[in-house]
Amino acid sequence: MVDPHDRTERFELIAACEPSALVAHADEVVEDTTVEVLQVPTPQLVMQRVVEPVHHQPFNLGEVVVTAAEVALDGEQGFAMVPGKAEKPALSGAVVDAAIESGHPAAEAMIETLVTDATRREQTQREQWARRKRTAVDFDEMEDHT
Amino acid sequence: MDPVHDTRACFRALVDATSRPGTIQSVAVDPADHAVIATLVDHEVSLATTDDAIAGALASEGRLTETAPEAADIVHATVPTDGDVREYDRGTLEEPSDGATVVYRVDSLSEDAETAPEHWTVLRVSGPGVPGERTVAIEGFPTEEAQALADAQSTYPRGVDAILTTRDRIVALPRSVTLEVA
Amino acid sequence: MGYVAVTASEDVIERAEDLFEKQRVDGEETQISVSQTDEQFGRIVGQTMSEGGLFAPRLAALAVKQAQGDTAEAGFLLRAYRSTLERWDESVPADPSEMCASRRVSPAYKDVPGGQILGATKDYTQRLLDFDLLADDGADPTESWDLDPEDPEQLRNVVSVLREEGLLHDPEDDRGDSPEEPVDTTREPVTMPAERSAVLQELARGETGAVTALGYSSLRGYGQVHPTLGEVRTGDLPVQIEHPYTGEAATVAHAEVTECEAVVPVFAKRDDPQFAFGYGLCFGRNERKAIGMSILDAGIQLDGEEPAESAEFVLDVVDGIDSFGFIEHLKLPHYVTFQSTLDRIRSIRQRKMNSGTADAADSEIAEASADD
Amino acid sequence: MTENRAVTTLESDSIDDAVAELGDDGLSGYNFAYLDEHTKREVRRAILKGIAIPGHQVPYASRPMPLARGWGTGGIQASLSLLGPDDSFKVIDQGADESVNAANIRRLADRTAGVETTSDTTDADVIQTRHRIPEEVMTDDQILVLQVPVTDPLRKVDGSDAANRRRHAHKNYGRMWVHLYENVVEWGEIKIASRYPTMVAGRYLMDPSPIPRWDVPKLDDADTLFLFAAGREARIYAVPPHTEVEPLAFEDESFQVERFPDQSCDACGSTDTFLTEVETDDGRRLYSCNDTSFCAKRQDDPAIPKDHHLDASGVDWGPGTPNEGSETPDSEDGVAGEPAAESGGDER
Repeated sequence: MVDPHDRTERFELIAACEPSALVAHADEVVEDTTVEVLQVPTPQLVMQRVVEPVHHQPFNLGEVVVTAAEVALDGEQGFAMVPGKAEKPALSGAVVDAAIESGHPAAEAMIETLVTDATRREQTQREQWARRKRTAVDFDEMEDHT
Repeated sequence: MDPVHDTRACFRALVDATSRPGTIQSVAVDPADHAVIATLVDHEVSLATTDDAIAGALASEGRLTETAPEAADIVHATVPTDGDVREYDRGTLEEPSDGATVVYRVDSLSEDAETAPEHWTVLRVSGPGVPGERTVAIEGFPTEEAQALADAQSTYPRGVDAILTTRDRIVALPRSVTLEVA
Repeated sequence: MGYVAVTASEDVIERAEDLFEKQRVDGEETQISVSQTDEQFGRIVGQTMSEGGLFAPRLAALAVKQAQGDTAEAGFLLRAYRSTLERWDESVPADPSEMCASRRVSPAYKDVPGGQILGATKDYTQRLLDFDLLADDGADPTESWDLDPEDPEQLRNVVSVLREEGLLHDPEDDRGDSPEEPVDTTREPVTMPAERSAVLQELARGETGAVTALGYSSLRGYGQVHPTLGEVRTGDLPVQIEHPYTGEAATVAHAEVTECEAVVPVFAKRDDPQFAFGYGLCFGRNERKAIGMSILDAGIQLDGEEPAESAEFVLDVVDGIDSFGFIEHLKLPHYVTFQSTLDRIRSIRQRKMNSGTADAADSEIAEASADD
Repeated sequence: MTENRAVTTLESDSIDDAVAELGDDGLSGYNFAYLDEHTKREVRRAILKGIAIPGHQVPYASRPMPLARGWGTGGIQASLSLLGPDDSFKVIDQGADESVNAANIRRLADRTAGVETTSDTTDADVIQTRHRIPEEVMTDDQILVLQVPVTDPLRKVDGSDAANRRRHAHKNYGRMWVHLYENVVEWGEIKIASRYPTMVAGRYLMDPSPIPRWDVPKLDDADTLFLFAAGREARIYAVPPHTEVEPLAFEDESFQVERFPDQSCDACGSTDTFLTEVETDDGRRLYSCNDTSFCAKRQDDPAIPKDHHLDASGVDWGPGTPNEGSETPDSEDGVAGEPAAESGGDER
């Protein structure tokens, strides 16, 4: 099961979460709490490094666009990074990260959203995998047809 | 030092100095060696320096890769190298531009060799960028160091390139020129 | 022959740009949206990302829409945008077998561990135009499938199987744990001889047609590489960073990729014939590019005589932004250089005239002007 | 690497407003002169090493630009790393300020660096050019940035850069000499039109970019600095001021510039500038000055010399500059080490 209190896991849940849900939660917080922005949400690049299986040679595959942001809420820092050029979800994610860390009143609802979002994604993945397994084939079987 | 405009102005001074070896150019920042290093150094090149101020400033921006002088792309010589410049990286025949840039801090620079005090070193400079010959007088740059630098530049195109700095002024002695201690 | 200086101030070229935009918005149909482009033209969006060297699906869809479907132009738009972004950091090095596979076939091993999973492919169909699509938009044919959802498996890479059977020479220094720093061709100039990490990166951002054609040239007889493919795989590769607070590896995104290994028998060592391997990996669903990459990687390692086996030839011609840019630069005015060429030709022709061999002059002129 | 800790306290009470408050996103937030500081450092280091090793091609991490490769991306990276707010920038293509690509490059520099642009050679601090060196003499406080399609002169004789790098390393230019010799044997003269191979400071063979032979003598022992920048091939090289630049030629077959026998500019009457042929609508073929900004000055004052803006007298810039009034251009000077042969090809 996912654990939104674990900092790294929470980061992953926020990164994969439905952006509009993040923004909704962050709107609530920004309304009634002072939020300090430590890092303005800006699109940046992560160079994807891969270790290829043949000679274990690391190489740079290419860059991935992400948007990172960092805030502080009552002295508690929050950091988030989301895929693509997405300033609003990144800022919201940082606010959610800080809110949960600092036990903001809205934290419970945020955790609830992160968990249900994760469960939904897992279910989709399991269905996806089942559909793909339906195309697993034994080549002998193929030969009989042709 | 404004990271954009002062850096650019310092770069233009370096271009003029390197294009016209032996001429004195001014930079907008004192001390000039800090300006030159801040203009040229980031994590793509290695730096050798004993000056914690500049090292700290670069490190805070993730722009510092420190190595020993012999292996460094840029060497900050706050004092003469006592001939070590002969050992610095001169690049290879195929890629001479890998040769080091040595940023010297000296006491004074003057284009007027005649009136220079006795203990100053006077260099005669000739070659690309110099119509005929230029002389430059330097305090805080012993003749032995000048000779060592000339040796380090004697295997052209392999060699090091030197920038001499004092207060807010610089002189460039690229490897392409011929140096003679007057 | 009139070579008039093309005079155009800023507003003329702006009007030309507007005309190009008008082409896109002309027509009765409603505008195709970026989301539609992203969802329905996944292959062209994937190709644009791999050729631009930048994984950003929505931005790539925007580039495809803006470029009216021209992938070279779209890739170029992505690369120019990339230049305005700073780099956060390198990712945590990824092991491609960690990808959640959406498709995996192994031509080398019939009963490969984890099975042959066709996934979404049209490989085994007849390519017949579906005229129904003229009228309606089609529906999800898998809706009626009854599924028993199960956790996705991580599929072992065929290379590990071959390694167990001793058919893959174990890389002496298993660089898995202490990989020396790979070259980054976006930040360092590539000089020959190129390191393999530079070759792999440049192939990954190479133009699909060029990589395919060069790979095919080896199969077609201009090279010694006619591989058996270890496997071809598509899936979502986790993109991980080092979390700034916890320092642990944390997944920020998934990048759809296509991977391929080419297995090439090498009988170099008389007593111990073994396999040489080529590797291919690129963003997006692009199997012919991944396969082409693996053939070129193998060919370059074997360092044969053919063009497709020379790292310098391949890296010089495979970048789509370079090739499209320079071949189209010929459209730019060249009347100064042409005037200079006229001067040479007239001078040579005059010299020939003077030495009484006028007719020979014509043939030589063709050859002379070929130089510039 | 989180940037320096500029902390701003959010005023707005919604994420939408917050992002707007924190600054514009996307294109309007350009760096000064488009390039980020890291890229400028990379280009600047290469420029300085290029000046220190005249004629040597210095590799650098050329950055993709919003301009197609082969359309001046090297030139624009060099110009943008040089240009400051108080610099004046001139851009020409085929000698013309109004040419399409020059207009596009000026637009980029203007939009991202707010640089003042000019079409007057004598007024510009930095000039970016494709295929021409201006007719008016450039001074020691100007820099000419030349766009470069092919960086290596040896490419004419060997396609492999790896092999050519070794030749440059050991100053082994035999193959080029053989190529020139074969030219002379087959055609009676060297048939290279533009990109004429030149020896810089007696050490490096250099490709001066596709400038006509007319402009090559201007590189030798000049007051100004010449920077050659290739974007696609990611190399920068330089000819410092007062540096010897000698076109390769044989004793008996001297370096020939383009000639425009009995022709003069239809607009200003010049006979000492590089001309290009123009065909009028009614089929007449006539010649006109290629350097349009200087031609405009000559139209106002036909006798204006190329060094009018200098206090020095006597022009030492480029070939065949007659003393006032004389008709046929005299022999080209400024060609190092070559007896000023009778200008060839006149027997036409």
